[in-house]
Amino acid sequence: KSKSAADKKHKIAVVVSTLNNPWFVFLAGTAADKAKELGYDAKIFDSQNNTALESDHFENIVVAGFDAILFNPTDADGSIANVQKAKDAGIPVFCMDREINSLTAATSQILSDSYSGAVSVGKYFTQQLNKKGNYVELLGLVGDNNTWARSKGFHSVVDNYKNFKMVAQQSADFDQNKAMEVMESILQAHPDIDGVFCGNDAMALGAYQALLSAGKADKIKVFGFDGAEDVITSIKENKVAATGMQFPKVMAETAAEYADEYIKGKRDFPQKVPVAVELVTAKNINDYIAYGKK
Amino acid sequence: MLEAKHISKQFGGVKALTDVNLKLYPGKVNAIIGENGAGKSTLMKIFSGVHTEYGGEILLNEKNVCFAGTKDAEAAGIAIIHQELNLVPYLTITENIFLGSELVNHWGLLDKKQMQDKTRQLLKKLNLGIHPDTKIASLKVGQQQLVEIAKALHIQADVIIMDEPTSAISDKEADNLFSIIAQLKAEGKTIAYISHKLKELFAVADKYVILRDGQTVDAGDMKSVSQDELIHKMTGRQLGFEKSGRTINEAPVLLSVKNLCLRHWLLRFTNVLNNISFDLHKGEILGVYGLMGAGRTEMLETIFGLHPKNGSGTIIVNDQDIKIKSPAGAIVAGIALVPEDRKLHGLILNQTVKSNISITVLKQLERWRFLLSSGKEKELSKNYINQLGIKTASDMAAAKSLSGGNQQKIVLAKWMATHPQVLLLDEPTRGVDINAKAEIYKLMKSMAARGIGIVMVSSELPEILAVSDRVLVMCEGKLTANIAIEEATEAGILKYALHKTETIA
Amino acid sequence: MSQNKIDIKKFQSLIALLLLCIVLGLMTDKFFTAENGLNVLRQVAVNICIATGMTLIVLTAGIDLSVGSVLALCGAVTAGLFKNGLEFPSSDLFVGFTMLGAILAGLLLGALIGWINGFSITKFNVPPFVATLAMLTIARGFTMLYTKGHPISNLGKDFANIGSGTFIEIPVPVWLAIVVVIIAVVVTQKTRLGRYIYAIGGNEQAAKLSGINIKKVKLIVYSLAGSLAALGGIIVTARLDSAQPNAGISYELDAIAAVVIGGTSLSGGKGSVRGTVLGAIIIGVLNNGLVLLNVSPFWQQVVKGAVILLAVIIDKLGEKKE
Amino acid sequence: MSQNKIDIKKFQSLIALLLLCIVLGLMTDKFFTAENGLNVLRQVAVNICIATGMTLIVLTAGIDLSVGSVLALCGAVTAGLFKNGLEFPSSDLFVGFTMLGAILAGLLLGALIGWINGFSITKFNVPPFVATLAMLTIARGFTMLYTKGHPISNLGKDFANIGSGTFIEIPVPVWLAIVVVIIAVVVTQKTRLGRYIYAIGGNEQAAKLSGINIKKVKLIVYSLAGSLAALGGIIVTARLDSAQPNAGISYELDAIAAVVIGGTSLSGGKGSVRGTVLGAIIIGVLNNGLVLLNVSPFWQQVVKGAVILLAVIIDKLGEKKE
Ligand SMILES: Nc1ncnc2c1ncn2[C@@H]1O[C@H](COP(=O)(O)OP(=O)(O)OP(=O)(O)O)[C@@H](O)[C@H]1O
Ligand SMILES: Nc1ncnc2c1ncn2[C@@H]1O[C@H](COP(=O)(O)OP(=O)(O)OP(=O)(O)O)[C@@H](O)[C@H]1O
Ligand SMILES: [Mg+2]
Ligand SMILES: [Mg+2]
Repeated sequence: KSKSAADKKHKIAVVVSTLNNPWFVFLAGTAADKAKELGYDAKIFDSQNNTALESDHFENIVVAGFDAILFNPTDADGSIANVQKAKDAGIPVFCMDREINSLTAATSQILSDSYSGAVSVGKYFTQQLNKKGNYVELLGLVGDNNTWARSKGFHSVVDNYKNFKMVAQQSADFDQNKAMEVMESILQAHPDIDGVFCGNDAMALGAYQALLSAGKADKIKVFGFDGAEDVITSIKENKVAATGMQFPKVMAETAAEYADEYIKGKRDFPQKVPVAVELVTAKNINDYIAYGKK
Repeated sequence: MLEAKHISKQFGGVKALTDVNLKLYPGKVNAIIGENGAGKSTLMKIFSGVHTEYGGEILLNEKNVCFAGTKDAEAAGIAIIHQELNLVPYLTITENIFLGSELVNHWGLLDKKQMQDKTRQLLKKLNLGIHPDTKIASLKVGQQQLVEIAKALHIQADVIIMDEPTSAISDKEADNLFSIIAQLKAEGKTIAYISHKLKELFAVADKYVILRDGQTVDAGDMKSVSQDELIHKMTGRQLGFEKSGRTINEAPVLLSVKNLCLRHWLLRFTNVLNNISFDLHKGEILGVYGLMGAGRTEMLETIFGLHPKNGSGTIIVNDQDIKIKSPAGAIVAGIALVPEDRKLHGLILNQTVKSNISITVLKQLERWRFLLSSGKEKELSKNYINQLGIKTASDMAAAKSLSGGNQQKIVLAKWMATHPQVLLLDEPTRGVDINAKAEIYKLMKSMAARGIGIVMVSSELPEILAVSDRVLVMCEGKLTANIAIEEATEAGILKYALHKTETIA
Repeated sequence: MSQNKIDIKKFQSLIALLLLCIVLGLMTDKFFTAENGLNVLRQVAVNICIATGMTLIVLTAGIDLSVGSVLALCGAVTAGLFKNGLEFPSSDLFVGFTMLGAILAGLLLGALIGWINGFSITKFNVPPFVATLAMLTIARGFTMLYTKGHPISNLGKDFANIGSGTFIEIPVPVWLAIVVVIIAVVVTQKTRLGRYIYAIGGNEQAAKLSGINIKKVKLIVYSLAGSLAALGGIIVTARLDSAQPNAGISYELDAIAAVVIGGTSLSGGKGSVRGTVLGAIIIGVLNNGLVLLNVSPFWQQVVKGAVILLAVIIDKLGEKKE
Repeated sequence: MSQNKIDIKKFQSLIALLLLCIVLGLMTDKFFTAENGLNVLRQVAVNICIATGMTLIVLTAGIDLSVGSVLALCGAVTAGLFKNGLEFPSSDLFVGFTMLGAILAGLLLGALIGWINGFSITKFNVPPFVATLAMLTIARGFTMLYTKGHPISNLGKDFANIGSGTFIEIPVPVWLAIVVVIIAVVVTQKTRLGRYIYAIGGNEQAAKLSGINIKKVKLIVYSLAGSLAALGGIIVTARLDSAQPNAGISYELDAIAAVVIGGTSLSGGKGSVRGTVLGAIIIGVLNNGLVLLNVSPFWQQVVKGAVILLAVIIDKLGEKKE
């Protein structure tokens, strides 16, 4: 659109896959804060895990004349069309955390690699359980691609060991309460397990709560993913064994800075900026705070 | 000719019909007579394909027929006007009349114009001056009844069953219906006619069949039988009511209504009721007569606190000025209302007879001020079931499973239980058989004797004359006459109901 | 007189919408642009399709909670058939689908699911709420099974055009919605079926006594609603060029909200497709407006709820005088 | 005779549950253990609380879609008040809360929200579906605003005990549910209020003419349901030792499912709290059984939907003979 109103304050949109999870609230909040700090108007859009709603947001953003989009996609494939729409309207899109399967649509993608993060968790898991035992996997929303990236990363390691047996694989929709209830029931069927791998931290806390009330919290090790506040505390208190720390702060701020540079005229950005997922355990817990490094 | 052979029908454990045999003759009006719950409606529903499971057989023109549904019966030429209204409230008159037999044009789309025209003709025939596009919901019961009649006439059937078609319409419309019936008769159609109004039966019917407790007890020519004989055959005993001869104007005034007005619910500057004032004395039965739409129902409703926003005026009970803003307030003031439409306003059809009776007096059935005593409740309902002779399988039967007349008695019971000082009755004997009617009259009299004041709205002049101590006549929202019973005659009352006359105080 | 009342009623729903538009127009100059108008229409197109089917069902005093899942399943199956065809591993058979074939299959599947809903309701007397609630879960499960939890993407330009193409400047989904609405208005207002739908909702007993085949009408209505949900699924899939396994979650609430805001009574017999369209547009305008104004996402929910409530209250105030 | 019918009806719901239990018992020996029994009861306790309130509302022919959001908001506010107290930044005032105080405040808030629902419904004639749908959105928005999207955790042992403690071997939430159910059964079966609730649902007009204050009864019922949802929220929060802003999403569907499976008619006037408890247990047993059998998450939804449908069909078959 016309750039005549150049002296007007520029606007940056933050489109986030969901705000029903503190991790994403933090990601979106940090991105918006950083954009504001850099002198922009920033506004958060919640896609509610719904790619079609995300699509609506993009259309509205184009009409409303935003200058850049900091984007946390709902789906690697489904979101491509949306990003392309923005690109066609001349609005740069910077992906945060989650990837879209296109090398041309987004200006840059600052990504957290769920798969290799889960590989690290998987490796630590095998160590902690001495390469054998019964374990349970709690999946996130079964229609969500992060669920599968994490599950596959984890299994790429653990499935190599013949002495591991997955006695139950259930979904708890990334939800803490659901994880607790599912875990309670699993414990009825399989009282003799050694570890639980959870697709996110909320589920890890729910599973831990179930183990706690069953009096098995000290025998069964719980592994999460995300690096959420409550889990960092829990690792410190030896309640949760480990989590895969993603760095929402780093990703959000990098994305906001890129957008700032783009608006100021820079055009060449690395297509992909991987932000490693780091394994957080009781050993290195003191280096970390919620959602990032100290 | 329609013939029933050995028909029997059971609802759960209740035998509604056992081995019923009867013939309906073409070109005649065949009256089906019987007390409430005798099985009249059930039999008619079998004829018209509503009930498809029954014992015995039906012969239409000597041929055995078995209907799978109402459409089947209609196709065979049988139409029915149901006792209970069966109209779709949010559809218009036209739409209801043509429901299930819509006319379509060659595009397959509804031919609204033609349907409307036909409806207009039908309504004209019935002298119902309402636009065919009026929604059923905004019609009064009586008008709805006429629509039901129009719907049945429209089918052009050979057999037309009329189940209490005049229960909700006034004499004027009834006369209209009778002339239509005469016409149908002349066309050679078979008419089955059910009514509890004996006078009416003698006027229109040629043949009669009497049902008692689900069995045919007698049949014959109407001409060959007298009213008393008929009653005897129906009930198994003699009956008759004496005309009231008291005047109680010296008794203290119980209820005094002054300048009661009711604004129209839509048209803010029109009044449905205009400055209605009257007194009701202790122990007095005040009959209120008027034609359909005279505003009688509205008057009772306003007194009972159902129109707190649009109504105005003063209501004095026992010398105390009372602001009645809701039915609850009216009940506290000692007023009770038996509404006109028992299905819509009187009963909770799905609930038991017992809880329908006790609903108004639950507070008195409480123990320690919060727990209901089921013993007391049972006693209460048993008491009224016996007292009013309510025919029901048990006090735990659902209200909807009772026949119309018995349903009416439940409504009466629930209000008698509140021991009101003032009892407002809106068409209390609608659909009630003569036996029960007599019981209700007796009941009214005994209540009046105990000092209760009764206002009875009725569309039946004989009833008004038989029961009232004084007669009020309404016309178009105004009080047009206040006549002592000694001076009341049918002609005199009708004159005030029909013509605009000066309002009297 | 009763005629007048209806007019006032139409008026009221429109007033709510106009008020909303005026307020939004005053608050942001982006609102009243042709582009934004088309935007809103494109966004409500899917809800209009679903809500139109829902209106038919609600008019018969029923409800369909399964529309969101049916949307997802039919969208996925259409995409899957189109992209991968149908394989029968046991018999080495492979059936390919043209785009039209896949779309028809999707619509048919929707109709079939709707028919099953109608069947449980009419045959076994299951309350519509339960029958379709069960179907909500079942259809979602089948969506997951069919897609294995992964989206089916890259369906090609032609297919994507159904969602993002335009025809005479107007987006294809909007055209589809227009066609659906016109047909539905004709059916409800001008045909026997429509009359029967209203009659069943108004007084099922009376409808039955008038010889209407209640079961048949309900089966037709639920099947129609199912295929409209499927159409919604195809549009959503085409728009995203990807069938999402968790598409359509909680769409039933949006659809029912549109129906009720549009003045159709949940107890059946009263209402109109036209009202539903207005209702859907009110919701769409609201969503769009809240985004155009810089309302924070948390406040958005509060405001959205409050405005919907307000719209219905305005709608009801007119009625209350009765 | 009608007495008999009611007995058969009770029987039917139980048959569905027993059948389910027998099948599960045959399929896994883990099912019939005391521990698993308590487990199921603990898991259904929250739904029983919510569904009991829902039953009261549904009996009046209403519905409450906001329970899930109310659960989240009240849980969060209780946790927040208990943990952080109430601060008035403008006036430098700080109010601390004891555990009991915080819980009472949470319950009161629930009642207040329910009252607001009832107020829109009775005062402005808004259909319950819309009024509570709007509240669903509004309360969720306020939850997000209050928590800023983050959980409120670590509420201490005492508070956690409400969720995970036991009393005479039986979990505290189960006790709470038992108390709620007993009170609700007494209220519905033995008190005037209960009668009025049934009467309003059976025929609102007749109830009004019988002198029942419809508005008052509805306000009470919606407030009760609100505070029961709040109680559910407090239990969930205590069980997790953490108030989740996204707690309770789609709980309304579970609650309504329990009500309807339990035989309460959505058109009001017919049903019972006892039925609802059975319905909730059927759902709980099903969830538990599917996990015990380690049914794949994809198939779980299909099976769950199918079983619910089946349970209701079994329930209805008995009725049909009538
Ligand atoms: N659907 C039903 N379920 C159970 N019992 C019924 C049903 N319909 C009618 N009955 C019973 O059958 C008997 C006959 O009822 P019916 O309605 O035929 O009487 P009726 O002669 O028409 O009485 P009324 O003059 O009061 O209309 C009554 O005892 C009634 O309670
Ligand atoms: N809810 C309503 N909607 C439309 N018209 C109404 C409504 N209530 C009453 N009326 C009209 O108001 C007038 C007075 O009716 P009302 O019922 O008081 O008469 P009535 O003398 O009791 O007649 P009926 O013998 O039919 O009971 C009639 O013209 C009637 O059609
Ligand atoms: Mg009868
Ligand atoms: Mg009247």
